[in-house]
Amino acid sequence: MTSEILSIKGVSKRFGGLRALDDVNLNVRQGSVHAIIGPNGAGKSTLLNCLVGRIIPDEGSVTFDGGSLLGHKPHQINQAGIARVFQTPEIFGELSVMENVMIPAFARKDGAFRINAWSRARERGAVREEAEHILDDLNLWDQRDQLVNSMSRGDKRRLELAMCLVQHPKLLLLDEPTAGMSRADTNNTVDLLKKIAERGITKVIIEHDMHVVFSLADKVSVMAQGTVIAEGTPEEIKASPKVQEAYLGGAHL
Amino acid sequence: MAETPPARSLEIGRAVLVPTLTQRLAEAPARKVADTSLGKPNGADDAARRCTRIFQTSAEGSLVGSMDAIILQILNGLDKGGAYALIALGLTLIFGTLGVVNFAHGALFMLGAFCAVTFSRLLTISERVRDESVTFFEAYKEIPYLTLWYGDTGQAIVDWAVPLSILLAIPVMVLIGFAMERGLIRFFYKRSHAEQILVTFGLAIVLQEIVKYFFGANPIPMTAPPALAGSADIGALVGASNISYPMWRIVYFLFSLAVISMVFAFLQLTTFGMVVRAGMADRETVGLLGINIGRKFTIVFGIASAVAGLAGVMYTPILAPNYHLGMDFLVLSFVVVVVGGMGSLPGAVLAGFLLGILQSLASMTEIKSIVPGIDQIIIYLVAVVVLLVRPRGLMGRRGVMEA
Amino acid sequence: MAIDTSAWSRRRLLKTSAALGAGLATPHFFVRNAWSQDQAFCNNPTGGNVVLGFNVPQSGPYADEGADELRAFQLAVQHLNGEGDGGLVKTLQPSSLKGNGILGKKVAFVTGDTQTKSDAARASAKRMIEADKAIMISGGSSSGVAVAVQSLCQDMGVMFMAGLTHSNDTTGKDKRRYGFRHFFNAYMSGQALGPVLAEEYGKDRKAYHLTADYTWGWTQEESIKNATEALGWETVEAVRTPLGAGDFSQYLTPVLNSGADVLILNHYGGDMVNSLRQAVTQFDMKSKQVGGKQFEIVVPLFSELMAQGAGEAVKGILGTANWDWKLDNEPSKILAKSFGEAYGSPPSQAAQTCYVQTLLYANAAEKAGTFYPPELIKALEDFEFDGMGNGPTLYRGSDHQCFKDVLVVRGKENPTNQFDLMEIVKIVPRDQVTYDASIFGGDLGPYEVKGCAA
Amino acid sequence: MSESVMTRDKNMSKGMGRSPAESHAPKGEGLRGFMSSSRSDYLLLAIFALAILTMPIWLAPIGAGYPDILQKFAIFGIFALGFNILFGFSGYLSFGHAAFLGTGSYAAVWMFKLLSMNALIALIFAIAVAGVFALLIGYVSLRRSGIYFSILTLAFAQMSYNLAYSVLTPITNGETGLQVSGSDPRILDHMFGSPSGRGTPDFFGMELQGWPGFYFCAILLILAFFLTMRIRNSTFGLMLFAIKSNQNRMNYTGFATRPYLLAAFVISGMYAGLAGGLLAVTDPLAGADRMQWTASGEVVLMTILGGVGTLLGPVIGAAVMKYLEQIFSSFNEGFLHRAFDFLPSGLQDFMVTIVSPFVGEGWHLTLGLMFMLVVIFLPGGIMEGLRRVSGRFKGDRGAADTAAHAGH
Repeated sequence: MTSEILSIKGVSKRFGGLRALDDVNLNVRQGSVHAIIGPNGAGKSTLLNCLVGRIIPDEGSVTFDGGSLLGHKPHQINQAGIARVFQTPEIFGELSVMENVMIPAFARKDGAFRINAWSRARERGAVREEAEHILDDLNLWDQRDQLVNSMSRGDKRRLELAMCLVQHPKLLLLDEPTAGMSRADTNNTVDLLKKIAERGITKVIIEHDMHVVFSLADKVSVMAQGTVIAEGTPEEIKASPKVQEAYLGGAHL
Repeated sequence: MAETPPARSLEIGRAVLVPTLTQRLAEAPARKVADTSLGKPNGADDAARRCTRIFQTSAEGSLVGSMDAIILQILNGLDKGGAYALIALGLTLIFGTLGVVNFAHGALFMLGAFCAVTFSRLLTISERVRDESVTFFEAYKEIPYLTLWYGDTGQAIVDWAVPLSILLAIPVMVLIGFAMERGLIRFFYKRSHAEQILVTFGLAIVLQEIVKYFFGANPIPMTAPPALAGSADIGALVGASNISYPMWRIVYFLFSLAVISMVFAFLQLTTFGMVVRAGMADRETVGLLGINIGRKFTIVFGIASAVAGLAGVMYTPILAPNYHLGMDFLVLSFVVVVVGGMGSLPGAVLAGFLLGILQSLASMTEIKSIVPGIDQIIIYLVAVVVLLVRPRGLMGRRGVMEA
Repeated sequence: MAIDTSAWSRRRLLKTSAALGAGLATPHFFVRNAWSQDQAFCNNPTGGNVVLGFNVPQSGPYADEGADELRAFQLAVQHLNGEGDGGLVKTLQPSSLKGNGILGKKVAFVTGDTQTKSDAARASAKRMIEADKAIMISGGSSSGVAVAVQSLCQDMGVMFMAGLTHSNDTTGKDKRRYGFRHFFNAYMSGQALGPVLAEEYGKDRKAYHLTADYTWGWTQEESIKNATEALGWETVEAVRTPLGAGDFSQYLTPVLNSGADVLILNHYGGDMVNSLRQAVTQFDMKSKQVGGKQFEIVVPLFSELMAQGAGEAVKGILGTANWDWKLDNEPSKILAKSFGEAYGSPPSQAAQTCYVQTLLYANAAEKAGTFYPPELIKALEDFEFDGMGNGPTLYRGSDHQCFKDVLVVRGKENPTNQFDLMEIVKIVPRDQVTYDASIFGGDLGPYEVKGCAA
Repeated sequence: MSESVMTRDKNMSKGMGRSPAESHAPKGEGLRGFMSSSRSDYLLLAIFALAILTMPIWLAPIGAGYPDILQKFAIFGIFALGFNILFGFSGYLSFGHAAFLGTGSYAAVWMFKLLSMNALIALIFAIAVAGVFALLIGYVSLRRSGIYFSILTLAFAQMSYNLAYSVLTPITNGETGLQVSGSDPRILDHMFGSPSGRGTPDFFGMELQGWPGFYFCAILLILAFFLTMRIRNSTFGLMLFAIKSNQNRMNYTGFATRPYLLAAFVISGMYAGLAGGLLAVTDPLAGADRMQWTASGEVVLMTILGGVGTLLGPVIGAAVMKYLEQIFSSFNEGFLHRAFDFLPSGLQDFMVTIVSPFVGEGWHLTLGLMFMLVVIFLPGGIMEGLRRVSGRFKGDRGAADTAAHAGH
C-alpha cells in the first residue's frame, strides 16, 4: 500500500464548451497538508466539488482510502471520512452553536437513518461531551447557546471547522478558510489550523493567501486553466520560474 | 306545436344565422354520409371498437371523421391553453422578477372578467321604467340610455361591450396591479413563501368577497358581439371537411397569441424589458448595477395584472363569470407554471397550450372508455410525469424555488 | 344583501327571534341532564320559543340560491308567527295552523352555511342541533348535502325537511324516517318530460347525454334515458363530465358529429349555465340540422337562477320544474305577491319548496299536538293536502316523497319582464309521475331513535 | 410504556443538572424546545391538557361550547399538529395532505362496515392506510424539493379527490359520501354478538357521539401533542430542523436526508389519517370534499396562522379557523341586532350595517382579512402575537431576565 490517502487520476469535467477540469492528477499523502493554489477560475473549487460528490467527473478516477469515490452521494462520501469547509459557511443558521456541532457528531455515531423519537437530543451524553470538547478547543464554548445567524463571519467559519472536526474525518477539505478575513483573524486561523494539524488529519486547502499556504502546507499543487501545472514543496514552488510566470507574478508574497 | 326548422332559426333572430342557413342545409346530406360511416355505437362500453375508430384507417373514411374529431379537440385545447398560458404568463412574470408566489393571481383574472361585466353594465345604464307586465308587486324594467339616445349605434356599442371593455380593463387592471404591489406585495419580497401564500390568499378571498357583495354569486351571462358569436366553418382552412368551430374561441386563441407576442416583444425589444429579463436571471446583480428595481417591479406587477385581466375579459363569453372564477383557475395556473418551469416565460406558454390540448384530447369519449376518469386527472398526471422526468419542469432553471 | 330590500320585514323578524340570545349562550354541557329527564327527545322546546334551523349554501357557487331559500324561510317564519299578510298559512287545506307560532310558541330560527359540502353542512346542522337546540333542520341546495344531513338528522332524532334536492336517492335508497322531501325528483322529471319530448320532437330521435359526474347526474341520466328510450328514442352516447369543469367545449365538439340530434344536459347550477351557453351561443347547436331534423337541447332540471345565468341561451329549451310563480292558481299568486312585496322579486322554485316545507312542518306539529318527532312524522306520512300552489299533493308514507303535478317548462322566447324567464308548456298530472316506492329500495329506519337526548 | 419513559426522563434531567440551555428556553421558545428541560415540557403538557379538557366551560361564552365544534377543534388540531411535523419542522410544504385525511376517513368507515363499530379498530386501520398511502406519495414526491414538491403533492391529492368523487364511487360512494348502514356485514360485531343497532361508533361500549366523542378526541389530541413534543425534542426532530435550516450541510455532514423527510411525511400522513378516522368516528360519513385542495390549503393556513414550527400554534390556528367557519357564518342580522341591543336604535342599526358584511354569509371576508392582518402584523402567526403580549405583561422583569442570560 502506498501512503497516499487520496489519489486523483485523469479527472476531466466539461460544462458545455468550457473545460473546467482537464486531466487533473493529484496525490495526497496520509497526514500531510496539501495546498492547491491558482488563479480564479483555475478549477480548484470544481475539483473539490468532484471530491465531495457534488459534481460527477466526465472521466478519470478518484480513489480515497482504497476505494473509489465516484458515483457516491455526498453523504456517503462524508461517511467515508471526508469533511469539507465551504467558502461561504454552510451551517444551520436557525439553530444554536451547540446544536450545530451536535448534528455532525450524531452523524458520526449513527450516520445511517434512525428514528429515535424518544431519545431527547440533549441527553445523548457521549455526543454532547464530544461536542463540548470541540467547542472548547475552538474557543466557541462561551457562545454555545447563541443562535448561529447572529454570529460574526469569522466565528461562523470557526464553527464550520468545528462541525467538520467533531466528525474526526480522515480528510478535511478547506475551501479558502481565510478569505475575507482581517490579518489578525487570518493569523488566528492559521494558528488554529496548525493546532489541529497535531491531530494528524490529512488536509487539502485551497487558498489565495500565500502567507497561509507557505506557513501550513507540506506540499503545494498549482492549478491553472483546469489542470495541474506544477507540484512540489513550498520551497520548490516558490523557486519554480514556471509558477512565478503563470501565477505568482501578481501575487503578494 | 313543432315549428318548422327554418322559421325557428330565424326567430332566434341572430343575424349571423340567416346567411349560413342555406349553406348549412346544403351541407346536411354530406354530413349524413359521414354520420353513417361513423357507425352507430350502441354499446357505450365497447372500448376496443372505439379504439379502432380513432386509430385505424377504414375504407369508408372513418379516418376523416376521427381526424375531424382530433382536429376539433386540438382547437379546443388551443383556446383553453390560451387562457392557461395568459394566466401562467403573468404568474411567472411576477414570480420570476419579484420572487413572490402570488395566490391572488386567479383573483386578478376574475377581476378582469368583472371589468367586462362592469363595463357592459355602465353601457347599459338604464332608465328604470315601471314594468306593467308584473302585476303582483312593483317591478321595474330597464332600457339602456345608449339605446334610447343613439338607437342602433348605441345598441351596437352595447353588443360589442366585451371587446370594448378591454379599453377599461387595461388601465383598471394596471392600477390594481400598482396598488397591490405598492400597498402590499412589496413588503413581502423578503418574507418566506409561506407568508406570501397566506397574505395573497387572504387578499384573493377579500377581493372575491367584495365582488360577491356587488355582483352576487350567480354567474353573469356575457355575450360575444353578434358578428363573432356562433360558429364558423374552418374546415376549408385546414383542408379537412366539415369542421365548424365557435368563432369567439378562435378569436380568443388569436387574442392570446397577440398578447403573448406583445409581452415577449416588450421584454425582448425594450431596455425596460432587458432589465426585467436580467432581473429574472439574476436579481442581485441587477440590484448591484444601481438600477432602481423597485419602480420596475411595480410596472412588472402592473403588466402581469393587466395580462391576467385581459385573459379574464375576453374569457367572459366562454365562461359566465362568477366571483369564484379566480379560485377555480388558481390551482390550475400554478400547475401550468410549475410544469413549464418556475421562472420561465416560454415554459409557461408552452405548458399552457400543452396542458390545454392534452386535457381536450383526454376528454374524447374514445379515450375515456379506455381509461375511465382520465379527463378528470390528466392535468395532474401530466404534472407528475413531467416533474419526475424533468426535475425543474419543461424549461425551468436550476435552483429556482427548490429550497 | 337582498334581505336589505325590505327593512320592515327584517325588523319584525328580529323581534320574533329576539329572545333567542339567552338560550344560545347557556353551555349545553350543564343543562343537558335537566331536560333529558322529563322530555325524552332531542331539543324539546322548553321556553316560549321553538327554534328552526335553516341550513343553506351561503358561500360557493350556490350562494344566491341559498340566499333565496333563506328569504323564503324568513317569510315562512313571519307568516307562522302571524305577521305580514299570512301568506299560505290561510290557504293550506286541511290546516291546523293557527297563526300564532307553533303550538303556541313563537318561531325563531338560526341559520348556517352548508358551503355545498357534506362535511360543512353536517357540522353546521350539528351546531344548530347541539348549540342552538333547533328542533327541525331544513334547506340544502344539492342532493349530496341533503342525503348527508338527512342521515345525520335521523341519528340525532331531529326532523329534516329537505329543500332543493332532485336526486332519486334522497327518497330512494338513502331515504330516512326523519327526512321529508317536497321537491320532485329525477325520475318524475323523466316521466313528465318524456311524453312532451315525443310530442315536440318526435319519436325517432337520437339523444346525446352530457352528465355531471356524480350521483345526482347519474340518477338523472338514468331516469331520462329510461323515459326517452321507452318512447323509442335511441341513446347515442352518455358522457360524464367533471363537476365544475367550466369549459365544456371538449365535451361539446363531438356531439354534432356523433349523429345525435338531441343534446340532453344533465347538469345543474354553474355547470348547466356554462354547458348550455357554450352549446347554444358558441357551437350554435340550436340552428343545426342533423339528418334533416332540427337539433334540440334539453335541460331536464331548470331553475330560475340558472336561467338568469344562462341568459339568452335558455330560450326555447325544454325542462321540468317543481313550481313556477306564474302558475295560475290562488296560492301561487298569494305567495308570489307576498314574497315579491317583501324582497322585490318573485320566489324561485327553491324558495317555494323551502317555504312550503316550513309550513308543512308547523302544520304537522299542530296536528300532532306535540313536537315529539315520531308523532309528527306520523302526522306527515300520507298527509294529503292542497293550497300550497302545487295542486293536490300527497306526502307518501312509504318513502316521504311528495307527489304532485310536475311542470314542463320552456325558456321563454320573448320575456315580458326580467322575471319572466320560463313559460309553462304543460302541467303533468300527479298520476303520471307517481311510481312504486319499491323501485328505488332503501329503508326508512325507525321512528324512535335515541337521538341527541341520549 | 409512557410512564416508564417519564420516570427515566426525570432521572436523566436530575442527573444532568441544569444546563445553560434551559435557562435560555423562554427566549428561544420561538425557535424550538429542543434544548428545553423535560420539566417545562411536562408543565406545558399539563397546561395544554387542562385547557383542552376544560374547553366546554371556557369556550361556552363565545358560543363554541357544544360537542361538535369542540370535536372539530380537537380533530383539526391533530391534523395541523401532524402537518406541522412536516412543514414546520422540515420546511417541506405539502399541498396535498387532505388526501390522507380523506383516506383515513374512508378507511375508518370501511372498517365500520366490514368489521366492527369499535373505534379502536377503525382508527388503527385509518392510521395504517393513511401511512401506506403517504409512503407511496411521499416516496415519489420527495424526489423533488421546494415548490416542485408542493405541486407534486397537490397533483396526487387532486387526482385522489377527482377519482373519489366520480370513478371510484363503488369504494367512496362519490358525492353523497360513504355511510354505514344496517345491512353492513360487520363481521366481528356479529361474531361477538354485539351488532350495534344505531350504527354509532363506540369505544368498547361507550358511544362516541356528543360529549363522550369530544373527550375521546381530546385525549387523542393530548396524546398527539405529547408525541409531537417528543419528536421535536428528539434527535430525529433535530435532524428535521437541520434539514429545514440547511439541507446542503446535512448532505455534507453524512446524512441521507430523504429517509428523514420520508419518515416525517409518513408520520404527518398518519396524523392526518388519525384525524380523518376521528372525523368518521364522531360522524360516520366520509365525503370526497375532505380530499379537495381547499382542505389541503386549509391545514396549511391553520398552521401558518397559528405559527409555523411552534408546538401550540397549529392547534390554535385550527381552532380559530373552525370557529370562524362554524360560528361566524351563523351570525345573521337577527343575532347582530340582539348583540347590539344595548345601543340606541339608530346606532344599533348603524352597527349592524357595519358589522353584517363580515359575518354570516360574509364570514369568508373576515377570514381573508384575518389572514392578511396576521401575516402583516404578526409574521410568526398567533403564537408570535401571544408571545408579544406576554412579553409586554412581563415588562421589565422579562427584560431583566434577558439581560441576565446575556451576561451568563
